[in-house]
Parts: sequence; C-alpha cells; structure tokens
Amino acid sequence: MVSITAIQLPLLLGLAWLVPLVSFVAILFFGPKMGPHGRNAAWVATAAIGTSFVLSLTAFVVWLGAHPVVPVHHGDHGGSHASLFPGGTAHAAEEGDAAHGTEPHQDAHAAHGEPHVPAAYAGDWYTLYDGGRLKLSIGWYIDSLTILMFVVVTLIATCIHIYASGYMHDELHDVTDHEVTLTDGHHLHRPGRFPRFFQALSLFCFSMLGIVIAGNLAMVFVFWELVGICSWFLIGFYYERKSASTAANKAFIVNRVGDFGMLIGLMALWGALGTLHFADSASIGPDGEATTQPGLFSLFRPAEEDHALWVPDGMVTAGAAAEVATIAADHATSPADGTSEIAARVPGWREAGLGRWLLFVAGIGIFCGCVGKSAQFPLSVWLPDAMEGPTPVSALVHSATMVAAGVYLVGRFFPVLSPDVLLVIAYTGGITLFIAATIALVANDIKRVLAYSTVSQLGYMMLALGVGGWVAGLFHLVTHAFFKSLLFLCSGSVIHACHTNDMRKMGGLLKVMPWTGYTMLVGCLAIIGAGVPFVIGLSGYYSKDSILAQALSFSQANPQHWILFYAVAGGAALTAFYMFRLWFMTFLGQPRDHHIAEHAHESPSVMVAPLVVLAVLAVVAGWTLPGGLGIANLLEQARPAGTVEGMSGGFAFAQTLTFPAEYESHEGAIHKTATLTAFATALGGVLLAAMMYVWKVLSPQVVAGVFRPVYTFLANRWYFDELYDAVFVKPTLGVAGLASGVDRGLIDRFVDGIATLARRLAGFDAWIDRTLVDGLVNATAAATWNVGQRLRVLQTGRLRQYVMFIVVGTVALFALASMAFRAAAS
Amino acid sequence: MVELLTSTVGLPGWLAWTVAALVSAVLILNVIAGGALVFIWAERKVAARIQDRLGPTRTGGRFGWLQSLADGIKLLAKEDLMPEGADGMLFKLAPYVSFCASFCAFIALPFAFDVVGQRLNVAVFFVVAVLGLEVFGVILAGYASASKWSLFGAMREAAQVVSYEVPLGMCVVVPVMLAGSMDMVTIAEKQAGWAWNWYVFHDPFTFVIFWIYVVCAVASVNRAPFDLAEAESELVAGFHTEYSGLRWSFFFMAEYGSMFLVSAMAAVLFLGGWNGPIPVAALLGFSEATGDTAPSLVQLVGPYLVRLVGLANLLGKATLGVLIMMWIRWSLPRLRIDQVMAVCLKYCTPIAAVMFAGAMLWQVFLPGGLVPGLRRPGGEIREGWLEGPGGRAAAAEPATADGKVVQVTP
Amino acid sequence: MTPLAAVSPLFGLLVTEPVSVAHYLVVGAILFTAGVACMALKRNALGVLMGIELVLNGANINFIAFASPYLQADGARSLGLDGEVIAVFVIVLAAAEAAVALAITLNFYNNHATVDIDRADDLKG
Amino acid sequence: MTLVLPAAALVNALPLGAINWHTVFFLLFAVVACGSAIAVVVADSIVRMALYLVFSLGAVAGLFLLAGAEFVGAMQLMIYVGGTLVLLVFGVMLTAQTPFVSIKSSGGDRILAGFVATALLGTLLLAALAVPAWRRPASGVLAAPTATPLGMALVGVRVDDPPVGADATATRSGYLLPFEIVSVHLLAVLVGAAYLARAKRRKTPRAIEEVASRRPPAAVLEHAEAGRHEPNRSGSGSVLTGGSA
Repeated sequence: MVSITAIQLPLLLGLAWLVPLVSFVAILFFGPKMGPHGRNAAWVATAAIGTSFVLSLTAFVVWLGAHPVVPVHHGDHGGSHASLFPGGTAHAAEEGDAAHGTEPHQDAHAAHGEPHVPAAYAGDWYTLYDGGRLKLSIGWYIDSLTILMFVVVTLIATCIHIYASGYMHDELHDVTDHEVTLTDGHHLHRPGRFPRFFQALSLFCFSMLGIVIAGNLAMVFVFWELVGICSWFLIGFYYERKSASTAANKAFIVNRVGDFGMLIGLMALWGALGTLHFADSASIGPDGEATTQPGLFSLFRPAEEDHALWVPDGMVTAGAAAEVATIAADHATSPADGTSEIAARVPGWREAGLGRWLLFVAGIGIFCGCVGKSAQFPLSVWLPDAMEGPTPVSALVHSATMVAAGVYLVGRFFPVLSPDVLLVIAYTGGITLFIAATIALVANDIKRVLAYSTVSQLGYMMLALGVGGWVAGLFHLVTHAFFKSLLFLCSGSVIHACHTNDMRKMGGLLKVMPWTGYTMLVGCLAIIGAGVPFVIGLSGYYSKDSILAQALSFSQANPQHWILFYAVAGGAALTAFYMFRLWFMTFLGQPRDHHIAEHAHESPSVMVAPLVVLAVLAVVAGWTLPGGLGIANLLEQARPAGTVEGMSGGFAFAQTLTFPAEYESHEGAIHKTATLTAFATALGGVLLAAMMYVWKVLSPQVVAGVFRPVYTFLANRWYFDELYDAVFVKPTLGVAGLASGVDRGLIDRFVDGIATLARRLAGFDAWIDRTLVDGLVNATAAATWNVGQRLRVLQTGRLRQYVMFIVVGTVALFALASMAFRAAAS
Repeated sequence: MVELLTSTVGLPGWLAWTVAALVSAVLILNVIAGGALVFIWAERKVAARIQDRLGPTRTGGRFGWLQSLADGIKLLAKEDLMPEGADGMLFKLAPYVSFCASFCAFIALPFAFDVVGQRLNVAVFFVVAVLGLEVFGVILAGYASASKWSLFGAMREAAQVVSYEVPLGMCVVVPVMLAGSMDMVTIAEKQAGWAWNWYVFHDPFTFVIFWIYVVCAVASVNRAPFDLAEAESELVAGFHTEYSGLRWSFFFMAEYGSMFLVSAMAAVLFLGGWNGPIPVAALLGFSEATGDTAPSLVQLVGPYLVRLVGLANLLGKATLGVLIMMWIRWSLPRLRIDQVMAVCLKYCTPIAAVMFAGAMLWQVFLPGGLVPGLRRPGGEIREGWLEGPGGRAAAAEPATADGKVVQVTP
Repeated sequence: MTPLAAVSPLFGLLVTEPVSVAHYLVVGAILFTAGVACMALKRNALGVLMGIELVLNGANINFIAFASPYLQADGARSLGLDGEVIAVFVIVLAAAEAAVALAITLNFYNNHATVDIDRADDLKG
Repeated sequence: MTLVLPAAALVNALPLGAINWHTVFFLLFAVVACGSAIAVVVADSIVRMALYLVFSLGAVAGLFLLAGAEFVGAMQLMIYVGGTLVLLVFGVMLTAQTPFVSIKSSGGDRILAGFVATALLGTLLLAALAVPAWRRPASGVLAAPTATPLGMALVGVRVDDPPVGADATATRSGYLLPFEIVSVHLLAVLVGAAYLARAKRRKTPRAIEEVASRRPPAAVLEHAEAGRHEPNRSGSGSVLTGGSA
C-alpha cells in the first residue's frame, strides 16, 4: 500500500524543484522584455523561489504529520550491535512505502530491539533509459534530510533573491565597469545584465534542489555539473574583468578535476553493481510480475546483515575476476552451474577481502567529487577566487548551498563509505579546516576572509562526517548555511556601502550602518559557536559542540588519531579570532579611510530585511523546541540504517578503526569536555582579536613582524596557486605547444597536399562537365523547346473549350472501355 | 399525438402523420406570428420607455396592446409597390425566402421536454445552418430592388452574417461539447437540476463564451448595434427600402422570429432550456416520463404539468432575451461596418476560440467542476454516447420509414 | 371515383416503391451534367464557379447514396462512414475552393474590368 | 358523418395507405434539385443562377437528410448554402455591373454544349443503371444516427458498426490524418484568398479607368449630374463602406 504522504511529498517537492526552472526559462526568453531593463525579472525569480519555499515548507509540515519527531533520549543503548539488530526489516524506501516510515526513530525503538530504518520515500518520475544493466531515471529520494535541505536552500535563496534585487540595481541601467579598461583607455561601458543574473540564480536553485532530491547517483551527477555551470555563469558574471573570467574558469576546471574522480566512483559502482539508485526500486518486469531491484543502500548494508556494511556480491565477483574466469572456463559447457558455483563461493571470497578495494575506490571517487565541490584540500583553491562574483552569489552559491552540495552528498552517500574512506575524509577535512583557517587569519579582503572561513567550516563538516558524526556534520551544514549566508550578505552590504573589499580601509562603520553591524555581530557569534555553556547558545554553539564532541569521542576511541580533535579545537580558536578580527576591523575603531567613511551609508531596507531574517535564523536554528522538534532530531530520522551504533573495521592503511556511535558523544563526560573546550577556544580567539584590534595592547604589525616567514607563507595562501601552476599548468601548456607544433608542421602540410591534388582533379572534372554533360543537357532542352513550339497551338486559353475537351475525352474513354470489356466478355 | 389520432380517432396512419405534421407546423407558425405581434408591441413600449415616452396607449384599450394588430391590418391594406427595373421574381420571392428560413429553424427547436417539431440529433447544427439561409432573402431583396441603398444594405448584411457565423458556430460548439450531443433536447436535459447545472455557470470559459454568443447572436440577426443593413442614417432603410405592405411585414416577422429563435437557443444551450433555476418538479416528485400505467394522479398529470412548466420556463427565458435585445437596440449607437467586422474578426473569433480551448481543457482536468459533487459531472456523457439520445441505442427512435418523428404538445 | 382508380396505378408506380441507390445516382448524374454544361456554357467566371459547385454536389450525392445503409437493398453492403466522410471533405474543400476562386475572380475583375473568362487568355500559346 | 364519407372514398380509391412517404419526399427534393440545376444552366442572369443554385443545393441537402446522412445534410446547408453560396452571391454583386450580369454565349456554343452534355448524361445514366444491385429497392433498414460516429471517426476513433458483410473484428482506421490535412489546407486557402483579394494600393484600379472610359450606366449619370457621386462607386470593390453618406 502506498500512503498518501508517499504521493504528496514527491509532488510537493517535485513542484518546488521545477518552479525555479520555469522562472529560468521565462527569464531566458522574456527576461529583457520584463519591465524597464528587465526589472521585473527579479520579481519573477523571487516569486518562483518563494513559491518553492512555500511548497517545501508544506512538504515539511506533511512530513512532520506523517513522521512525528521523537526527542532523543540517550543512554538506553545496551548490548552489542548484533543483539540490537536481530533480523532486518526491509528498507523503508522500497516502493516508497510509509508503513516503515511510521516508526522513524531508532531511539524510541532500539530498546525494544527493533532496528533503526530511516523513513524515506523513493521512486522515479521518468525513466530516461532502461536497458541491460543501465537504468537512468529522474527520480526522488526523500527523507527528512532532503526536506530539511529543501527548506534551508529555498529559504536562504529567497532571502538572497530579495537581497540581490536591491544589490544588483546597478545592472538596471548601463554600467561603466571601472575595473575593465579597454585598449583605447576608456572604461568598459556595457548595458546592464539584471535579468541574466536572476536567470542564472533560478537555474542554480533548480540544479541545487535537483541534487538534493535526486534519487540516484546519475541524476546527482547531472545536477552536480549543472551547479558547476551555474557557478561558472555567476562567478563570471562580470566576465569582462580578466580576474572574474579566470576565476570562473578556475572554479570550473578545479571542479572538473574532482568530478573526474566522481566519475571513476560512479563507474566502480555501476560496473560492479549495475545500479546507481540509492533506494531499492520496484519495477514491473516485461513478464508483468513486480521485481524489486536492490538499490545501493540495501546492497551495501543489506537488511539480512543487520544493515552492517559489507562488500556486495557484485564487487566481490568483480574483485575476484581471476577466479570467476577459471570457473567460467571449467563450466564452458553449462554456464548455469557456473553461476551457481560462483554464488556459492562468493562468501569465501568476501572473507578473503576480495573486492574491498572496489568499495574503497567507489567511496574515494565519490568523495573526490565532494572535495571539488566543497573546496576541500587540495582542491580548495577555487573558492576564494570565486569571490569575484557578485556578493549575493558568494552568499548563495559559495557559502550556503553549492559548496554544501559536497557535504550533502557525503552525508547522503554515507552508508556506502567504508571506515578507511571515512578516515580519508576526516583527515581531508582536518587539513582543510586548518589551512583555510590559518589563511583567513591574515587575509585582508573581507570577502576572502569569509571565503576561507567557509572552506574551513566545510572542513569541519567533512571532518565531522569522517569521524562518524553524521548528524553533527549535517547539523553544522544547516546552521552554517544560515549564518554564513548572513555574514556574506552583511559583507555585501558593507562593500555596497564602501565600494571596496579591503578591510584596512574600513572601520568605525557601526555608527553609520548599525543594522548591518549588529546582524553581522550575530553572524560572527553564531559561527564561533557562542553561547552560555550547557544553557543556551546560538545555532553554531550546538552544531559545533556536537562536532567537537564527536571528534573527541573518536580520538578517544582511536588514540592514534588524536590530531583530529586538536585540529577541531584549534580551528575553533582560529575561527573565533579571524571572525572577530574581521568584525572589529570593519565596524569598531576609527575610520581608517575618511573618504570612504563619510560616503558609507546603511543599505536600503530591501537589503537589510533579509539580514534580519537570517540573523534571527542564525540564532534560533540550532534550538530544539519542547516536544523535540529540532534540526538534530529531524536529522536523526534520516540517519542511514546501521550507522546508529557506529562502525568498526578497516582496510588498506587503517587496519582497525572504531567509529563510536554518535549518541555516545552526548554522554556527560565527553560532552562536557567538548563544550568547555569549544567555549574556551572561542573565548580565547575573541580575546586575542580584541587585544589586537580593539584595545590595541598588541599590534598586528608587530605580531606579523615577529612571525614574518609564517605571515608571508599564510599571506600567499600556502603557495597553493603557485604550486599548482608549477606542477600542472606549466607542463600542460608545454605539451600543448608541442602538440600544436606537430599539428602545423606535419598534419597541415599533409592536408594541404591533398587539397591541391583535389583541385587539379576538379579542374579536369569541370572540363568534362562543360563539354559532355552540358552538351547533353542543352540538346535535351532544345528538343523540348521544339516540341513545345509545336504543342502551343493547342493552348487556346479558352477555359470552356478545355472543359469540352475533358468531357468529350471522358465519354470517349468510357465508350472505348465498355467496348473493350464487351469484346473481352464475348 | 400520432398514437392519439390512430387509436382514438381511428384515422389511418398516413393521415395521422399528415395531421400531426400540420398541427405542429401550425403551432410553430403561431409562435412566430403571435410572437411577432407581441414583440412589435413590446418593442414600441420598450423604446418609448427608454426614450421617456409613453408609446402606444390607446389602441385596444389599455397599453395599446392591440397596436401591432392594427399595424398588421394597415400593412395588409397597403399597396404592394414594386420599383420599375426591379427583378420581379426575385423581388417577390425574397421576403418568403427569409421568412421560410427563420420558420424552418423553429422545426428543431425544443419548447419543453420532447415538445419539439422534429427531434433531430444534429438540431443545433441544423438551426444554425438554417438561420444562415435567412441572409439570402435579404441579399435577394437588396439586389432585386434595383436600388443602391438596398444593394449596399444587402452587401453589408451578407458580409456581416457570413463573418459572424464563425464565432457564433464556435460559441454553439461549446455546449455541444459539454453535452456530447448536438441534440437540443439532450443538451437541455443535461442541464436539469439546480441553476448551477446550467452551462453558462459550468466554468469560467462557458460564462465568457455565453456573452460572446449574445454579441454574435445580436449581430447575426442584425439588430442594433449591428443593424448596418438598415442603417437609416446612410441607407434609407437598407435592404427593405423598396418594400411595403405584406412583403415588408414578412421581413419583420422573419426578424422577430429569428430574434426569438436565437434567444431560445441561448436559453437551451446555456441557460438550462426549460429547466427552471430550481428543480421544483423534481423536488415535488413529478417526472417527465409518461408512465404507461397510471396508478396515481401525479403520474397521470405529472408529465403534462412538467411540460407546461417547462414551456413557460423556455418562453420566459427567450422573451427575456428578446427584451434585452430591444434594450440594447434602444441604448447603443450603431457601429460602423468596419467596426462591426473588427468586432467579429479581431475580438469575438479569437476570444471564442480561446474560450473553446479553455472549456475543453476544463472538461479534461476538472470534469467534476470546482465544488466536487455539486454538479453531476459532464464527463460520462461522452462515454455515454452509446446510450444517450442521439446515440446508437436511439437508432430505433426515428420510428417511421423516413425517420420523421413528430412530437407535439398534448 | 373511376378517374381516381385510373390514376392509382401510375400513382402506385411513382410513390409506393421505396427508392433505390439508382434513384440517387440519376439525380447525381443530372446535377453533374448540369454542372458540366454550366462550366462549358457560362462565360461569366462566377457562372463557371457555380457549375463546379454543381458538379461537386453531383458527386457528393453518389457518395451519400452508396454510403447510406438505409438505401441499400437487403444484404447489400454500404460504403458506411467512408462515403459520408468523403462527402464532408468535399463540402469543406469546396468551400475553400470557392473562396479562392472568388478571390481570383475579383482580382481578375480588378485587373481586366470584366468577369468574362473568354477574355482571360493572356497565357494562351 | 358527412365529412367522413368523401375522406373514406378517397382512402378506398387511392392506395394512400401504401404511399411510401420517403419516396414522395425524395421525388419532391429530386425534382427541385434537378429542376433548379437545369434552371441554373438555362438562366441568363447571374443572380438568378445563384438563386437557382441555392434551391438546388438546398434540395440536395434535403436528399442527404432523407438518405439518413443528417450530419452531412446539415453541413451542406451550413457550409454550402449558408457560406459558399453567400460568398458567390457576394462575388456576383461585387462584380455585378449591367454589362456582366448576363453574358450571353453564342448559339453555336449552346448547341455544342447541348450535344456534349447529352452524351455525358447518357454515359452517366448508363453507368448508374448498369448495376442491377443498385436498382433493387431499398431495404429501409434504419441506420444509427451518424453524427457522433462521424465526429469520432474524424478524430480517429471508429465507433460505427462495420458495414454489412464486413468482418466486425477488423480494425478500421479513423480519419484523423485527412482531417488534419484538410484543416491545414483550409488555413492555407484562407490566407491565400485574403492575400489575393486584398485591397490594391493602386490609386484608381484599371476597372475604374475602364468604367470611366465607357459610358457609365444611366443611374450613374444621374448621380454624376446631381454632382455628389463619383462614378467609381458604381461597381468597384468598395461597396461595403456604403454610399457617399
């Protein structure tokens, strides 16, 4: 039976997903005609995204109606994994049945020995291609994570649309771009591109929502690329600026590098398993009976195995190619029992660990994509440059949503990730967060500071996921989306006021733009996780604490990885420092550049309103309402099956790993330590920033002087760009030059030779044509002409005569025919 | 009726048919002639009231209700003039052509449940087609009277009527589509029940298209503001400039006849035909079906009672329509011919087309209407073409050899 | 009494027999011929047009006659719907044809100040 | 009583009961159709020809109705009589100038046409009466009303019963494609006609020059003398816009 929810949700979310596409198409075709300079395009796009927000909210309510949130109460988890999970029930996603979904929460039931199965609905809207082992379809996989992401993305996007309709008003009339100087020395003067901006925004929202709702990896990949393209459009919005276009290309190419890895992962999965669907898909076979094709989740964590991760048969056989070949050779006569024997021997092979490397490759490959998209080390270089785009773009694309896509995918794909992959993820996250944080310390471009903080926050999330903090990571993803977009919009508002990105020129702006200042303060507090320990805090407080706690409990479980916890803790301190450095430098103290200071002004209300909304959200997003309604509990509903109790195991370079269950990190001891650490580090960071930039007891210049080499190293962003330039770009250019030389020297010569030969032949051909063929044709024409001359006398031009002719002819024919028939008859 | 004659009076079948046919013909004729009398009087009164006059007051006692009779007598007494150089035959023929046209159209018009001259299953089509013939009389008249005024009038009329047939046809098609039948009786039947079953309230599109129909109807019977054919300001009296006496009155009867006809058609197609806004009869338990055995008085009298009420309903609606036309005529100025054409080709036709498409889509997507259960869905009719009147099952219904069934009021 | 009796056989002959397809065919033939004659005789372009209409109707009558199951003798199979559909198409296309022909005629009239088709021989060989 | 007697006598004398009304109506319509068709040929005045044509085609519509093809009949009335012929008459009037109302054709033509027409008629009648099956009287089997099946068939669904003798199981094709073709064709025709008949930009059409060069008709002369009516009103295409009011 299919519950009504299973029908409503795909409908609602599908609509919410498609509305931006509609607005994109509309603006694409009629954009310039929408009001003066396409002013109304903003309204179209905003209305569209607003609609999808409302729809998502409706879906959210529907979900809550079907799956009430149960508050998490910890500590009632006893016994071992096995004892907790006797015999599995089917995955709830099978034919989108909500029957299982109605007991969504494991903690309410784990005590009674029932396994946790996330409530989810999956299905296909439309199957593009279904043949052999390849099935490409446009489908949905909806669980509370999906819905949460929908609400968050659409909400933030709505705010940012509204904001942008104010921010981009320059584009409403012709623009003189002072950053582009033409060869004749003038500045570039171009018509405004207001509609195009919103068109790209709409397309972006569509793609992002597509990733979120996607029901299979192929679809994810498609929209993944779409998101990349949109980001390319938006970063390169001022494409006349060299910096912008290079930044756009850079972002795109770096992403492609990640996507290449992702492709490999896809190949590994599809080649070994023949499916890319997350959930099991029930399909009606040609013979009419319904067959359930297991999806990735149930392949990797089959219910029979209590949702424990194992290497699926497909991968095992693929890994054991040699043995399979021998068996096949033995049974060349009758392949049937060959397959049976293979099936029989699969468990043995699995014990032997065959095909594990495929699992590893798949996980790493998918993660590569995420590395690119989420700007993780080593592909983190593109995100700061991406700040060339208009600020709303940075806010939406490069803080709240697009970069979140990587984290989201890791979260979505979590059940398939084996411990070693998780470890890789954790370390990548750790490294990223540290590097980015350090760079952010010394950056002076306000947007770049934020960009690097984004990178490091993403590092946080990755690390959290990597150490098994599934909820922690995604929780932080959500909260971070709120306060980071808030911060970006604030910075945008500041830039809007000062017309510069350089913090060294700002200062003392709090008086002139109080709204922006205080909302930004809220943002900073949120991002450093400020709060009264154990009592209440801003959204960041909760998410960051849970990350810290998880990291702590992980490094307690595996002491050899202690570094991770310190990375997190140190990162927290750094975050606090650079964020408040930013805020102090921007808003407090004396104006450093009076020219700017006196021109600064508070932004129009259309820009301030979103700030306030987002500020409120940044405060409350982390709270859990009485009755348990809170993001964390919502996410618990979507926690992948079998990950409740954490995992253990290892392979390759991490022989034994223990991923402690997440609820353990809520245990008193760990949690207390984590909270205190977070609080202390944050406080320390803030105090340090205050000392340097408010009380001036410690001069930044001095500090920079003392740590000169470190400073320069950081200021040059660890020389990443230079490194890549030397390692990748230069050699590539060299090879290309060589290739082009070969092309000109050899191939072109050859082609030219052929061409000349052809011309010779053609000349001869032409001669034949003129003499022989034309002669023939002309002769025919002349003949026709003469005949015509003879026939023209018949044409009297008298219509009535023609009628006569016809009639007489008909009668005559009839007479002849009848005579002939009579003759034939007699 | 036929059965009545054959069984009780004992006439042979053929005679029964003839008599029945004659009776129905006479009845319809009376509808037209009597209607014309009433309407001419009404027109005078309405005009007078609108122009703040009294109108006829004296003839026949109060309200001058015999005025038009007096006119008729005067017309009979008038000399029939024919201009020299007129084409005699055509000149004489013209009035009868147009009168016959508007008369024939009444054949297929149902006055109440199966109270109809000849139940055709393409009735709508037939009526529209035959109405289209009326223009011939006008054209012939215009040509035959050998007068420029008449010729211009006729030309305008020809152009106008031919062009207005297009949107009119589109408007008419919509109820046909909703009812899934061109049989007027069926169409009216489908709208039985409360007022919201009427097709005019079926959906927004039909509501709009009803008004389009009104415009086109007024135009196609060329009443003001579309009465270019007899624009007395430019062409003395248009196509009937040269006419006088009885022939002229025939033109008038034709005009009033077709006015009544298009109004009645509007009533049948959009306003529920003979079904009142409140299904009193149904609520009281009367039924239209004539039961063969008559256990109770209700069943005995019911059918005829229902028919009478229906007749009253339909005549009332049609008359209202005619009165509205008069109201329009005496309130609006006359359009220019190019404006008339623009109204038809630039506005009515496109709007009608869009509304037609809209109604179609509405049928597809919201067959039950906005308020579910309020209206009986029109959907089943299209599937039910097999059973419904005009469907295959009704094949046996045209009982006689030439498929003519004559049903007349009891 | 007697004259009536004398009349009656002829009477019966005429009107008591049900019609057959051939009846219709005869009518069609007459219309067709009339149309052709019209085309052949009339010098007025519109006359020719009317001739065409007649011809088309003659043809239509045959289609309908063969299509109507009612006219067929017992057991004989009729053309069924096909005939009627063809008839419908003929009518529709005739309308179109009339429109174009009329337009052409008017054009001709505008350019030659006449509708006499015998004067429309600009293209004669 | 006294009234009934003659009626009864009439009944006894004539086999009126045996009258086949269908045949009677058929004869009626047939006579009208053929008669006015011939009248079209014979008549001289173009306008009268149009009138007769109307009668003829109207009668043909009657024949269709009799044959049980009520949809086609109604269509004949609507499109032909109501549309096409009005159009024709329209054209007649647009071009109706005294010299053109009746253009006589030479006697020789008439005789020749007479011969040819007779031959053609003979041939056709021969063909019509050749097949005995066609001459057998009608069975009078009532067929289903064809409007709905026709409509369905035009949109591609066949719901009419297969003709007698054909196997009922065979799937028969609808007429959607022809229908579409015809509609597109109609559209093209409309555009083309509008294009052909569009108002010429020429100052004075050649028609008018011609008319002006000829001696205008009497009526026009009077108008001209009255001095408020220029001759080119007498026949050019702009009749619609009314007199010089």
